[in-house]
Amino acid sequence: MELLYASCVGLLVSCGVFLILRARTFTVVLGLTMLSYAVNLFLFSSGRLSLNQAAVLGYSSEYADPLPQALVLTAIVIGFAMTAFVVILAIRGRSDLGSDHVDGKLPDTNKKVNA
Amino acid sequence: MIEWIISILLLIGGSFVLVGSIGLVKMPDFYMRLHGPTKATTLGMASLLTAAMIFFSTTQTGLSVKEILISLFLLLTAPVSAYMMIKSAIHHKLDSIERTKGKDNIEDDV
Amino acid sequence: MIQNLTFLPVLLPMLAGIILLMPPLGSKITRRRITSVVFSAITFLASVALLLKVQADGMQVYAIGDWSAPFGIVLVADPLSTLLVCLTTLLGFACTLYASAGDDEKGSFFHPLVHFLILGVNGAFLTGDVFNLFVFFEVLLIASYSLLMHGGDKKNTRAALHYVILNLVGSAVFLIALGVLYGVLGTLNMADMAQKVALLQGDDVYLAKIGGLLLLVVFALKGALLPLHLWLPNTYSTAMPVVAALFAIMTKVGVYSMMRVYTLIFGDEAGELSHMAQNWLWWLALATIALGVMGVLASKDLRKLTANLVIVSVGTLVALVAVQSIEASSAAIYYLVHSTLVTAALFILADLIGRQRGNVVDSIIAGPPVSQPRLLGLCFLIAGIAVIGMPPLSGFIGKVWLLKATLNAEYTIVFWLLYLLASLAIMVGVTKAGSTIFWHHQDKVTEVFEQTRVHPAQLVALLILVSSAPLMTIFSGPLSEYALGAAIQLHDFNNNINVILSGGK
Amino acid sequence: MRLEAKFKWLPTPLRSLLLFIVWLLLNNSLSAGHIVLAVILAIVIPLATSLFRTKQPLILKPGLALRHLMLVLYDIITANVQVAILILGPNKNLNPGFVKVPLDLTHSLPITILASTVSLTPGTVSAEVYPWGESLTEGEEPEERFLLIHVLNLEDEQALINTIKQRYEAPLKEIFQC
Amino acid sequence: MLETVILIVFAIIGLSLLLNVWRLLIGPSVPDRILALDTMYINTIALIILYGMSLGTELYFEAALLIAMLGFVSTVAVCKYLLRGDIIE
Amino acid sequence: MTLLWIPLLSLLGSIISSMTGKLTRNQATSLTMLMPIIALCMTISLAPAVFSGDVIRDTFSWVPLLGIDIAFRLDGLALLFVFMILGIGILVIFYARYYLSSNDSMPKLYAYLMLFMTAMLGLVMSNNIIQLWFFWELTSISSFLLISYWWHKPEARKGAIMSLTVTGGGGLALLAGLLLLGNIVGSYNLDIILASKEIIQAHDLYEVTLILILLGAFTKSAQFPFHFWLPHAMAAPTPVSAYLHSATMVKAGIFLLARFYPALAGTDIWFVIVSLTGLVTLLFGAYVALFKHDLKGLLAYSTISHLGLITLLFGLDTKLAAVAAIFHIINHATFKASLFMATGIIDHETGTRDMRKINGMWRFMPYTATLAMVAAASMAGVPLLNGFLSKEMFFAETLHQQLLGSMSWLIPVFATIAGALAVAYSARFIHDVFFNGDPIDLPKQPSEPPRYMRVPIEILVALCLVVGIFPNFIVNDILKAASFAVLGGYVPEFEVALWHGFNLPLLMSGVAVAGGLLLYSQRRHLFQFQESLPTLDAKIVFDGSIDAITKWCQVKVNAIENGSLQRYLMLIFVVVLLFAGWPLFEMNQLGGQKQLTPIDVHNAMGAALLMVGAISTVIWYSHRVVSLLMLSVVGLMVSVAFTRFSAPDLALTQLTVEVVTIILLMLALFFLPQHSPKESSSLRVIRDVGISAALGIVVASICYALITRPLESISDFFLANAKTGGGGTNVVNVILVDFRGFDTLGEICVLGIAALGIYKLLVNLPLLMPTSDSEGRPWAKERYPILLASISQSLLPLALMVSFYIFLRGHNLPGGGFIAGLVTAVAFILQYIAHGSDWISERLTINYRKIIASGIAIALFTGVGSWFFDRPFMTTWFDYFDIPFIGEIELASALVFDLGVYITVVGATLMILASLGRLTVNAQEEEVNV
Ligand code: NA
Ligand code: NA
Repeated sequence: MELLYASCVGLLVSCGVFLILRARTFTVVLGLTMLSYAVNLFLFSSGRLSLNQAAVLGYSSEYADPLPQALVLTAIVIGFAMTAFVVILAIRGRSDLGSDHVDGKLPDTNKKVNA
Repeated sequence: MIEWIISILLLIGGSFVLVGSIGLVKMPDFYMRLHGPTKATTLGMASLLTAAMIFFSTTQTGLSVKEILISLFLLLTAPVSAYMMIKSAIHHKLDSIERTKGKDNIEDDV
Repeated sequence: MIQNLTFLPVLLPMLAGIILLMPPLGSKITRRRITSVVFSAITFLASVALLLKVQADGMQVYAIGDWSAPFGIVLVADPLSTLLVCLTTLLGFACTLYASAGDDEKGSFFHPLVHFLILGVNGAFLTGDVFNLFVFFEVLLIASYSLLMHGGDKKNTRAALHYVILNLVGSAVFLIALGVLYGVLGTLNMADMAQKVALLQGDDVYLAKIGGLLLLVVFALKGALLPLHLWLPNTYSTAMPVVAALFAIMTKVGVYSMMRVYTLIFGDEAGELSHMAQNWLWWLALATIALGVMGVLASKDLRKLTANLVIVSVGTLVALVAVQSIEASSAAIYYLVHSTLVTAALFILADLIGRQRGNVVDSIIAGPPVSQPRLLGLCFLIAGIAVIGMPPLSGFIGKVWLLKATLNAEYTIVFWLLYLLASLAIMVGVTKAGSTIFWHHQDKVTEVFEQTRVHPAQLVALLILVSSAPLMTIFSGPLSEYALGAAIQLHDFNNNINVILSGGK
Repeated sequence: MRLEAKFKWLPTPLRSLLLFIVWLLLNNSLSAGHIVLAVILAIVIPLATSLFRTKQPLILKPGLALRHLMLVLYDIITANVQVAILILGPNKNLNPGFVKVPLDLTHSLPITILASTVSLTPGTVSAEVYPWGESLTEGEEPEERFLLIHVLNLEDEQALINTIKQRYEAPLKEIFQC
Repeated sequence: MLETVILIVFAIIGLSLLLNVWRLLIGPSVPDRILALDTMYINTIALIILYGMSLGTELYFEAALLIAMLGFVSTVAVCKYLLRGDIIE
Repeated sequence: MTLLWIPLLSLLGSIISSMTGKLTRNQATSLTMLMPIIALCMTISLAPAVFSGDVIRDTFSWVPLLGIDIAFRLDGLALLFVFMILGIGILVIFYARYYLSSNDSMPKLYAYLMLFMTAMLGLVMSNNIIQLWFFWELTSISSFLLISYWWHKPEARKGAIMSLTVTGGGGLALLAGLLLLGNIVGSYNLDIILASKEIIQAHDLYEVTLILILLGAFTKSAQFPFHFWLPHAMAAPTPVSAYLHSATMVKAGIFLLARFYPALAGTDIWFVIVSLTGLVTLLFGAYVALFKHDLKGLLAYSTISHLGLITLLFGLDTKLAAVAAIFHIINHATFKASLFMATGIIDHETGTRDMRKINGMWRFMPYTATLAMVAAASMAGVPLLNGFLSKEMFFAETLHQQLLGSMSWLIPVFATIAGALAVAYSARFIHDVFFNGDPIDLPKQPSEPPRYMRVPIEILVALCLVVGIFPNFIVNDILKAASFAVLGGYVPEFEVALWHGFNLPLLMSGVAVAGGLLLYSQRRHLFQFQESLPTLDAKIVFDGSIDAITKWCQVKVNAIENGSLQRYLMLIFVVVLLFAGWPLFEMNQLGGQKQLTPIDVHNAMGAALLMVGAISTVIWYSHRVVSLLMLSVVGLMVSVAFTRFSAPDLALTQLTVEVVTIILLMLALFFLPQHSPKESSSLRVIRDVGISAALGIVVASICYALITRPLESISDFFLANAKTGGGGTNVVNVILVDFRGFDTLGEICVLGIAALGIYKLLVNLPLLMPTSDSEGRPWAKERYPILLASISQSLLPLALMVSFYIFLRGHNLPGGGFIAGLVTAVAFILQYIAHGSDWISERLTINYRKIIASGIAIALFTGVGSWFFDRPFMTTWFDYFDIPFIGEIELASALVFDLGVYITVVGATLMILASLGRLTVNAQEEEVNV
């Protein structure tokens, strides 16, 4: 199970990073979202995996580590705020720069801007 | 006895859910695919949720009927979801299979 | 109230931010300005009061929610963090004042955002909890994203996009680092982490090392250490100068965090992990200085030049952090204050100069003469001398000190050579810029533009920042004693741990 | 047809009742505290959201409404079995089609209820309500409306239209008195 | 017996989910994929309810409820996007 | 009386003179001269003590930590320099009064001059080597200001930058050297350093230290090859040149040699470096001086040459050479200052400095000519003048050295050649300017200058004569005292006299004079030869190298900071890979000892769905809507995973956030292109795949390593205290609102600020709104589908109720303010989707900004509330109350805090969406409820 979990996290990281490395704001945002899933899962797992041990007192005899859960919760909220901002910034960028290309200059191979 | 009821409800529910999904995969065009999930799945869910309701009401300390809420929700929203989806399919002029009747009843939405 | 003094540098900016969003004080621009400036002044005074208290009574530990470390979040006010809080709030005061001359109206929510930024920076300086540090990083980042776009143009948008995206990746790395560290150490309080790191065994050591090094990536990104510095020149030079001036403190947050993490958690007592980042920091710092200097020489306008000076100052600071001795840390503390104020002053000067030169703005080319050459020239002279590190201004003390402090480091010769060459290059760059801007005038002025003059509010802000250079020289005696005290405290592992974990007793 | 409720403080009595029940359902509790809270919420929430409610006909025959609901539920269950069979059977036996059902209903709430009913009962999915709101001027109710439905297996178009109109539309007209 | 039944139904729901994913992957049109995703949301509700039953806890009920609510909203949003481009106009 | 007053008075003079703008020129000049005159009187009063061998000291503490004190010290050497600095300074100020035209700002020049004087005084009187460096650099800065006095002239700007660069660079080397020196000795105190010759010279770092210090000295005193800045510094007004390049600035380097002579000299390396540098400079300067057509150019190179001479003397390993060096310092100062001033008069009167134009000045200004000729003769080393005496001593000392072993005779030969060159250029100065026919094309008609402009020259020339004829009478005391200081105690017997009898030095002088005159008479051939040589203009080379370096930096920096976000990101990822990957290889075993959980079918299937979703997102990334749908599969599976692994709160949060994010992305998609063109080259794709795969593997490995190890954490405390200390059974929620409520406070700030920032971004944003979708379909006609519109109205109360339910239970069961807030927000978003923002804004006239602020305020004040109970911020309170009929209820301050969270979340989310919605609806309208 642990191996599977770790593989999932790794795969999400890979996909996120790959998307982030594309040169368009939207894909970057997708990548960031994916990366934040991975990160949240990772941070969550720092309290180790436990089945059916939700940290609600009285519901089980042993409890999962509640602290990483709280941390991930905070991280999710902050990540949400950041994603919202970057999405709007991407819109702003499209409107200011005429394209959603994030690199300094357009690559030569792509003369026509996808506008 | 209650266990039996729960089990049967669960199996019925599961079957309907599965049928919905089979319809989703099996049907030849979008409009036909829509039928399965909209109806069969919704009903299957209602059945499953009823099973859960009975299960929790009998095994836990007290009556537990809040699963009704989910059923209510699904019943309320499933038609609207379907309606929105079919609207967008019509908007996208998705092909229906050839033998579909009454295609001319569709008005151009632009 | 007095026992809550430690909390005020965090509370007041948040309060200011809230009040500035609400009627009646937030509804009219004049009221907003007055409220904002008054609040930043109060915040500064509260910080100074805290500094005096720390001087008098020693380190202050404030357990939020009455949950003591390591379980709750504690704020730790020691000489270093309070000094930086004072620096931040002073800068905040100068910037709100400066912007009140009109810059604040070039977009919405300038004043609340500045206060939120101060909140983030102060929080990051004061917190003793590593996840809370993350939260405050995010507070200051999100405020900085918005401020970056204040009154921005298209160039600005691209820089902002880059800055935001890079920092989002940085935040992801931060979280992974925190995950690793929590997963190994089972705690978040820095002092407690330090204690636990010392006890690590087996492969756990390497996991902790990964966590520590990933933190380094984050701090290097925030602090603009090579090769993660690339965002800075464009970001700072396209931001509105008053914002850039305020940002002068932000790179220091990264440096400060390095100081904390690599002297407390991975410091002398960390066993196998002690000083694990030292080599990285040292060489990266040197490379940062080199690249920053190249940027200084390559800069085509004053803001870009100043932005590159920020990079050089980061490199210098990190080199000092890498030495990890009390002397180097004290030099770093002095130099940090000096470089922050001076680069902030230069950003503001670049703005004022640019406003008086028409279309040429602050480009380092011949242009129309500024309308107030004496005032601006003198201020530029002072800031320039200070930033070059020549006597008689604060830069020279920093320079002497840091050279002295690195005297017995490994590879001193490389650092000295590089640093001295860098100083020379900066001297050439700044001198050329100054002489071109103030002395090299266009033969005939074709363009007609409105001759603006420095607004009184701008003037006061400018003078506050510029006067820091002579003041830091005159009072370098007591300041250096303070910096030394702060450095000693920073390096006093056992005392830090004991005081923080016992709730300030 | 009536658009305004009798009591200003209880603009939608049935909805309030629903909310009252829902609260108790959610908390699985009939304790005094929850009942008090449920009453408060059942009154406060509709008032608070009343701005977000366009005027719609009220249910004037609750008994009939309940009976109709039962009928629909029954139809859902029985007819679903048919759909399951249709789905599982060979595709070639299916004769899909689009049917335009003329409506007597004009208000959007009853139309919505009708369309939903149609969608949930076997073999049909509501697709469009013609004409669209956009082709009408502000506040105008159209002369005649149609419901476009997709039928999974269309055998007799007119029979289907009749079923829908009689079995589902007529009771609605009765319930809303419109 | 109930445990076995729950396991069986788990498998059924799992199979349904796989079918949904299959449709999601092959499309061919965007509405098809939306439909598949919408169905997936609903099947996930089933999954969570079954999970709660197998553990004998109702702690996960709210998750199911929220999926029901939010799945609807996101389906509607995507459809609105396809229809009008601007979902809040 | 303290020594501090001497530089302080001159500093005061600088300040005073800068404020004399409103006074007449005479008043300004007198006022400016007043301070140095007082200082001079003070110095004179101190002189007897110094002559008697005392060293006067004065110390104040400044930065004790760094060993930097304000420490002054007046010994013979310092006294000599103070006299020169003040004396010539006063004369220069007086001279400048007549030199400056009415366009030139007098207060500025005076202020700079006095500042420079301060720096020089401080430098020569320093008793702390860091302070010495302090003043050293001040001389660089103030000379920069002086040279650039006429900043509108490009040559002034360039000359100033060049001099600052060279001397500043040398200053940096000097600093390094001094710091090393201080480190060797263990003190920056000059007294101690001067007494530590043995320690210093035995130290490993002696050579480095010496070279660094000499670098400072040589750059400042324009020794070859650092001499090139000096001629370009001639762009300064002549009084400045007279001051800086005769007596002060360039002598600072010489002063440094003299100052550290007791500590650093005496080794072979010292002698070799110093003497050879001096010799080369001496010859080179003298040679070039001969060919300069510019009067000041000639003087500049002559200065270089004389500085070389003095340096050479310090490099000769005899004590008398040092005495001769000091003597020549005095003499050079007097004749060169007067020559500069005379040149200034000529320049002033003729409007040019070109010797090819200036001819026959004897006729126009005989008196000035006489003075200039006397001074020039002294420069040439003609008997009866002071220049002769020191040159004689110099010749004598070149004969006494053994530097080059058997080839040591070369040095006197070169010295004689240099002497001849000096005679030649002096002769040229005299003949070409004052005789040699008629002037050519002079811009002005020359005549004698104002009477008083000559006074300073008269004084200096008189000194040349008096010293030259009665050396013992005038300079003996000061020379002795200075030598005493330089030689560190013992001064050999010497006699400065006009006549030593016929001896070798006299012969050398004779040869020099004869050779010089011969050279001058044959100058035409020499000039021709010189012109055939390629010219090397230092300015062009210097500017060229600076430009080349700048260009190079620009090219490199642009190549590195190429504006490519992908590159910047790539760097981060590579660094992460390196930092996170490396320690993995150091580990012995990746997995830990924890009991592993077996894989069950559900988990495997969930993982499979998650992976399929993730990979599909990547595969379809160019088809954005599809990609987004795939991404929501991942989001859904993540929340299922949270459910599975006992984190119901996380699951709820993830779900709600997920939906809002998807909606935001949908919104964004409308304004962004619908497709991402695949534009990366295959190579880049391969590279990116490699990097991302590697990163994935590394993170996965770390994750695996972590979760297979047992963990001891502080969480037991939270589990144990949640109910008793925090009043709730949902431990995660108690952590969020109590144990770590401060994080939550920060988190809602982030959310609020983000909303403000988004609003800010969208103000006045011109938008590209597509009228059709990516395949060219126009948008559907129906804006608000009827079914959706009416169902959403019914759902709103239901959703609000659910959100209230989730909010209320949060403390004890999964839920809480944040999730409830998002549910509320989603319910409203649905209204936005179903009805549009116009419809909403007609109904909802709430200012979201205020909502956010009140939300944060509620949370903040809940925290502050605990102050009234004398508890730290955010100390929570809760209690249970038994209310009749209703039963026991719990009241907790955490609930109020959570309410703040709820309100902030609702406000922020709606503000974001309302801002976006407003864009398309009412681009013109200014303020819409936000
Ligand atoms: Na139907
Ligand atoms: Na001539």
